[in-house]
Amino acid sequence: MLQDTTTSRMKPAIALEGISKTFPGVRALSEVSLALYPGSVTALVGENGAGKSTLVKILTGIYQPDEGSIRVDGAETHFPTANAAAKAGVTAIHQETVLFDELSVAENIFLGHAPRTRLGLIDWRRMNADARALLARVGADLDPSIRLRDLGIASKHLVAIARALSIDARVVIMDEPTAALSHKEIHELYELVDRLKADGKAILFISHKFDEIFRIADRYTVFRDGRMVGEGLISETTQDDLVRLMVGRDVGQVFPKQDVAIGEPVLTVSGYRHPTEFEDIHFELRRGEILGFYGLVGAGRSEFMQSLIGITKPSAGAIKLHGEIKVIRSPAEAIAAGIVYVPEERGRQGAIIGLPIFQNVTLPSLSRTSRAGFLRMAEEFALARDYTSRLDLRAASLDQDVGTLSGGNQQKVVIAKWLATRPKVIILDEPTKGIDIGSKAAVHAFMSELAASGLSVIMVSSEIPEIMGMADRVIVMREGRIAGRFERAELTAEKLVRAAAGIEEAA
Amino acid sequence: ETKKIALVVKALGIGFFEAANKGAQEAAKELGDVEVIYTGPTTTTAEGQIEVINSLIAQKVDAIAVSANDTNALVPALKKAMDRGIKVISWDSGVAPEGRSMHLNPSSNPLIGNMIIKLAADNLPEGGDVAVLSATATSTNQNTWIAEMNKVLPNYKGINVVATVYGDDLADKSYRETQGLIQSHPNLKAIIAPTSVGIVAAAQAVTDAGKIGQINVTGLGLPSEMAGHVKSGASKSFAIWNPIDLGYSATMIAYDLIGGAEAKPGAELKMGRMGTVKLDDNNEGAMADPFVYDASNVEEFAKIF
Amino acid sequence: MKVLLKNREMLLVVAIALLVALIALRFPPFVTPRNLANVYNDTSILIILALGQMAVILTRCIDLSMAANLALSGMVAAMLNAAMPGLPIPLIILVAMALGAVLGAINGLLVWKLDIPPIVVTLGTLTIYRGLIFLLSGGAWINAHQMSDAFKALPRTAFLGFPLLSWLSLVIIALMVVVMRLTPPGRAFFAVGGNPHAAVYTGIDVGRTRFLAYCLSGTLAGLSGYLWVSRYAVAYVDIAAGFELDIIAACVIGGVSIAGGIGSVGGAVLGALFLGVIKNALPVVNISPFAQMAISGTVIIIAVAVNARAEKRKGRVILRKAEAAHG
Amino acid sequence: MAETQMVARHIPDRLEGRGARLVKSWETLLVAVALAIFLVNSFASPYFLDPWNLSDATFNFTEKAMIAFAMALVIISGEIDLSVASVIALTSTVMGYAVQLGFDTPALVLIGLATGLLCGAFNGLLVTGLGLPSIVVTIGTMSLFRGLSFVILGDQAFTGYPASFSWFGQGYVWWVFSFEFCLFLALAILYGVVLHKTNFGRAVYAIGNNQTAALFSGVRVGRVKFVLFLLTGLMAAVASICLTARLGSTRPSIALGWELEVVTMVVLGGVNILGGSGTIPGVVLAALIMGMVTFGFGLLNVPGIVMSIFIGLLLISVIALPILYRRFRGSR
Ligand SMILES: Nc1ncnc2c1ncn2[C@@H]1O[C@H](COP(=O)(O)OP(=O)(O)OP(=O)(O)O)[C@@H](O)[C@H]1O
Ligand SMILES: Nc1ncnc2c1ncn2[C@@H]1O[C@H](COP(=O)(O)OP(=O)(O)OP(=O)(O)O)[C@@H](O)[C@H]1O
Ligand SMILES: [Mg+2]
Ligand SMILES: [Mg+2]
Repeated sequence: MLQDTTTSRMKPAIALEGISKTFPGVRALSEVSLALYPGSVTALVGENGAGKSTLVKILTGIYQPDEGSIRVDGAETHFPTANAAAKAGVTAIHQETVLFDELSVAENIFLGHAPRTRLGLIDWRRMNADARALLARVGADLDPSIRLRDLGIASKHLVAIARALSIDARVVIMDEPTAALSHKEIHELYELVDRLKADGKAILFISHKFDEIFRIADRYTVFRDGRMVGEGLISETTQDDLVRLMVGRDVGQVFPKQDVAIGEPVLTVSGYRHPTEFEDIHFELRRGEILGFYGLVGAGRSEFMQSLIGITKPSAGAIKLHGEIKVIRSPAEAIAAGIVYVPEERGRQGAIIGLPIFQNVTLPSLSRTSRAGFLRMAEEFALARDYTSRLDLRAASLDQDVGTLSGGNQQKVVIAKWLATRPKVIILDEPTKGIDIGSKAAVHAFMSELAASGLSVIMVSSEIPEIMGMADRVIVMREGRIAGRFERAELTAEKLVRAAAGIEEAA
Repeated sequence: ETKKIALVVKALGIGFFEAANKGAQEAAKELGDVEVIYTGPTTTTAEGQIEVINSLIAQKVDAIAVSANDTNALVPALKKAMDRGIKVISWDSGVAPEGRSMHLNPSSNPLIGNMIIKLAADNLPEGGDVAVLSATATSTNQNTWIAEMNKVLPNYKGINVVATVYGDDLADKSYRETQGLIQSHPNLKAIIAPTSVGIVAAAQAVTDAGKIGQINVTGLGLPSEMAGHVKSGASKSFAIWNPIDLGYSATMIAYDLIGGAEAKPGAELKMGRMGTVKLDDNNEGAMADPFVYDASNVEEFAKIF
Repeated sequence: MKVLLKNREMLLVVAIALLVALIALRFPPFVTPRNLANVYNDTSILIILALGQMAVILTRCIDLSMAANLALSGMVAAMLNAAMPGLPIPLIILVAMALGAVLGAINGLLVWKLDIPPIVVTLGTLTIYRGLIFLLSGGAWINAHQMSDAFKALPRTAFLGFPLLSWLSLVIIALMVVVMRLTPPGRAFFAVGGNPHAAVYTGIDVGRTRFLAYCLSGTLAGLSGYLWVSRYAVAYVDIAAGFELDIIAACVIGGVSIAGGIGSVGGAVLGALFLGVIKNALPVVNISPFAQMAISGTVIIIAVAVNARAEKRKGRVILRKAEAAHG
Repeated sequence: MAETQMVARHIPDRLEGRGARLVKSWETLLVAVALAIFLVNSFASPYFLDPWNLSDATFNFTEKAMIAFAMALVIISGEIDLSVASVIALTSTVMGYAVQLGFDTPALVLIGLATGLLCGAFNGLLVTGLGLPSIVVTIGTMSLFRGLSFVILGDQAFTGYPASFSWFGQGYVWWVFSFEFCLFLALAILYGVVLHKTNFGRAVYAIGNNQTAALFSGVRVGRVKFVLFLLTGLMAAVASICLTARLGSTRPSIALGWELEVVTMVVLGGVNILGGSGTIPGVVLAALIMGMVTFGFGLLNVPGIVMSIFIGLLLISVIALPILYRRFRGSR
């Protein structure tokens, strides 16, 4: 039988009508409507803070809408809890991995709906068996009885996917599911989506990566500032059209790399090693250069970068800054020396939720805005205003808690915070992870300007287009070691992938 | 106008002091123009008593009669009270001389020290090991009595005091300390607890350990609390002075001082139906002898206090 | 051996065994089965309370009001018995447990419905519950002679050679094992404490789970209230004052993480036993009573340090070579 | 070039003026509560509005409040120090011991402060050096410090402090203003400035809100926390000097149970027990409220435990009120 790809004649599995949701100071969604059809993948795109994740949380009973209705198979329902949504057949892989480190893999999958014995007690044996089957379905070969904390980040994500599948759902939502996965796993995920589609599930797929949207989606919906601004069939649109809908204007070059004269060596790293994380790392970073660090997730790039600023202590190795040996034992010393690190885990290492935006920005630069250890608020506001406006931050006021910003805007605050220290060397760890295309371009343009103004930039990234577009030179890491070095001229995507995955060059 | 006399106790809720309050109220009724303020902290701490004393000073009471949780710590507060014209006496558990005009001992300390060891010895004609279960390590009166007891110890041949432990006037701690005593001293013949909380807990622990008949619990206790243990045989006898009389006498003395009597060595102060008390060189006086309770009379007094 | 030492429960068993051996060197009668049974019996109440506290700590909360709850429930039980000596004891126990549950539920409701931090709630109710005892009793004590014989006898009655108190604590340990391992609320305790944010996404009601944990700890505190009062045959405002810290110490020594989500029934029981052995042993080995406090403090600090070492996660192993060496 | 896309949108510094923020603040609520209690007390007892009586009443809270200032900083940084009351006991014991050895007032004060600092350093090392949770560490040192004091003192008491020493607890600076009360005011200002106006204070807030991110941002987290524990030790020592001077004697049971009262004061003052927020003015107000409540009840001869019921209720209701209010407003 032929697969029906035109969904117009079908009844939606779930339909949202006129949904609004307001947070203190932010109208996250206003009168949004969306329908998901069985056997069809709908891509939801939009800038950071457009309200995508908020919609997911409403669909799964975590948030309650202020207005509007949810219809499942035409009948109006509402989801007071996550359980209610699950019962109605809605399941989701959320943007953040929401799992339990101390519990076993099987329990992580089945918590809340574990198989029971006749006495009503939890049936551990069946739970483990069922978990094994589910894990096999998502292509993860894991022992269901081990504790989750012993897994790598990608495996954890696969567990989250298995959990979503453990609920017998008709509607499957995926909020940036590929952000933490490596090449191979991403492809397995695409296949899984295809299979779910074939099973007649209605799928909502959220992503900032256009290649994958065009690879798997049938339909698209675009959000801008909490409103639905367009929808249609993927086959009838182009990437440029989508981008224009998202940002409401044309976006220039995504990777606006300027040609910069590369100067003298600024940072020289030699013989860096750590007992379990990395070894034998040496390179040179020059003035005005953007040095890309590529690798699969978990290759040890972040650990190594953190050792440069004194977070993890290397067992051997030396840093020379402008030819002088520097010993860096803490981030404070790194900042003083002019080396700053924009961390990858924004929520945990970057933003200080609970403090206002301006205090976040000035924290590492307090010595400059203060006098004799006493704060000067006016200077702080000036500094914060300066750097946040350069990054096109969207916020109600500088006195607002960073926690109330969307992920992408939080990332801008974090980057502003580090730039405000006026560093010599800036290390950006996945600077555009989870950032929308408009902000991404802004970050890239800014990075390029930084290099042009004489800064040295290290950019850790797992996205090949970003690496290829921005880096002057690339170092590839694999399992804690350097697996390849490439000049801009000789870069190809294939070389990068081979080096990162450890596949020998075809003879 | 009515005179306000504050009866400050170590802590509210202790049977002994509640009984003393009865006596104080009785004195107030008898005197007619006296209001007794019965107060104290809720735990046996000096800081708590100081707060109470401060608020009494603020209320401008006429006299404060205090049973102190700490000999020295109350002195500054009480001095301030005296400076503001308030008569201060201590009773039961004393305050250092600078902090009061006189101290009323329930009985003379040497008599009590002798009494508690005698109660133990009378039931041990052949001698044997005895142990002491005290209240907190800081209680003034406990320490004085134990010291007095040790002075006369040589008079009691064959009696060895093998240990002194502290139950902090907490029933459970006293209970556990007694258990420890029973275990570590297999030949223990008697436990002396000169505290009303300790003696009950010790008797209970001896009962639970099945040692009735082997270990005799004695010391100072309230008849109402000890009646059951005398009946069961855990305690053959114990002693106490009458707390009602003590509260009564303290109130009477305070009234006498308000009325203009002076507390100085050799002076005799009026205690209503209890007669008079003669002060010694330290401005201390003793009310009466302790009274011994055993199976023959405990039931009768249990109804009273 | 190394594997054994890695397991926290085994480590505690070894530590307790060493401790007992050390005591036996100075005072051999301590290790007679009779005496060890006594030590267990003496620790029973602490064990019961520690299990309740464990449930609460697992959910990333804390119950500072347990000892006050115990004292209030115990006082009510004693007053009931004194006023109506004919009342059957099981009924009194039920009343004590019900009252304990209500007091626990008040904590739970404040945490659940008003989102007040648990330490603040229980700090407040700790003083309120103690104060209520004072208001209820007028500060008066209920003494042994006011309690009926049956009331005092229950925990002491021997069954198969051991007092009922010991048996009761064993039954509660067994029940707690089943609850924590095999029932959804038991698992929810772990989930809520391990990652409250994720628990919401899992459809677990975080507030309700915490409420349940408080009800559990309250019920156990109520039960302990009766047990305490009947065992020591006295009830007054200050019974078990400060005991809340012993209860928490038992949990901590037993490896229950104060940050929630980590802990086990076995650990809590062993932690309580460890404290119980020390408390019982110090008087008999003739260590000055004044040193007791300093010693228990030192023990707590050492236990936390050891537990933290065991908990400290080894960094992720990225290097292949290193992984082989570790595996 | 890319500059054109980065048209700066104007973001205002603040949405609300200073006045609006003040009206909504916790401190305003506390001022209202304090005024209410003041009025009730004035009507309930004729003795309340007497300068000397009020002056006497300040002793009910000054010592605890001194510790509360340092404790507020510790709690804002996300830690807690339950050992403070035991530090008081140990400090007092060591000073008493020094008296027996014949030291005079200035030396006693120095010895006292040094002991407090040592205790604080011990806590600080365990928390920052070994990375142990402070609530548990300080439950342990709470027993340890007071236990040491029991080991030294046993059933004895230290007395015989020099007369000049008693000034710290009984002296008056001017008219009804005791040394303790003036010290309390001075410390309130000092801590207020440190917490609200210095980089150190900002670091404390940053650590309390997100320790890891603060570390990545160049805050010396370990050092700041260590200093905070030193400060609580030091303030406990200062309180111990005052208290010892006031009592004129040292027993190991001195200041028993104060830790919970100090924490209550801090929390009532609006400091988030989970860390990250709170102010010194709030703590000062809470200290005044608690002092007035105990004094007012004391004048009516209400037993202390009944006062504590009231403090307990006050603690819960003052924290619940804003939550209920917000919920009530949110529902309409
Ligand atoms: N819990 C919350 N409290 C306050 N504001 C919130 C909350 N959650 C989301 N918001 C706000 O709602 C808006 C939508 O956020 P949402 O997370 O849905 O964006 P998004 O489209 O998923 O963005 P991203 O691509 O960065 O993940 C943002 O302005 C955000 O600041
Ligand atoms: N098992 C794990 N548990 C928790 N977090 C993990 C785990 N494995 C990896 N991570 C997180 O994922 C990130 C990636 O790990 P790592 O720094 O070793 O590799 P990387 O090469 O920097 O990868 P990435 O491409 O994500 O930057 C780290 O920030 C780390 O905290
Ligand atoms: Mg999102
Ligand atoms: Mg990384």
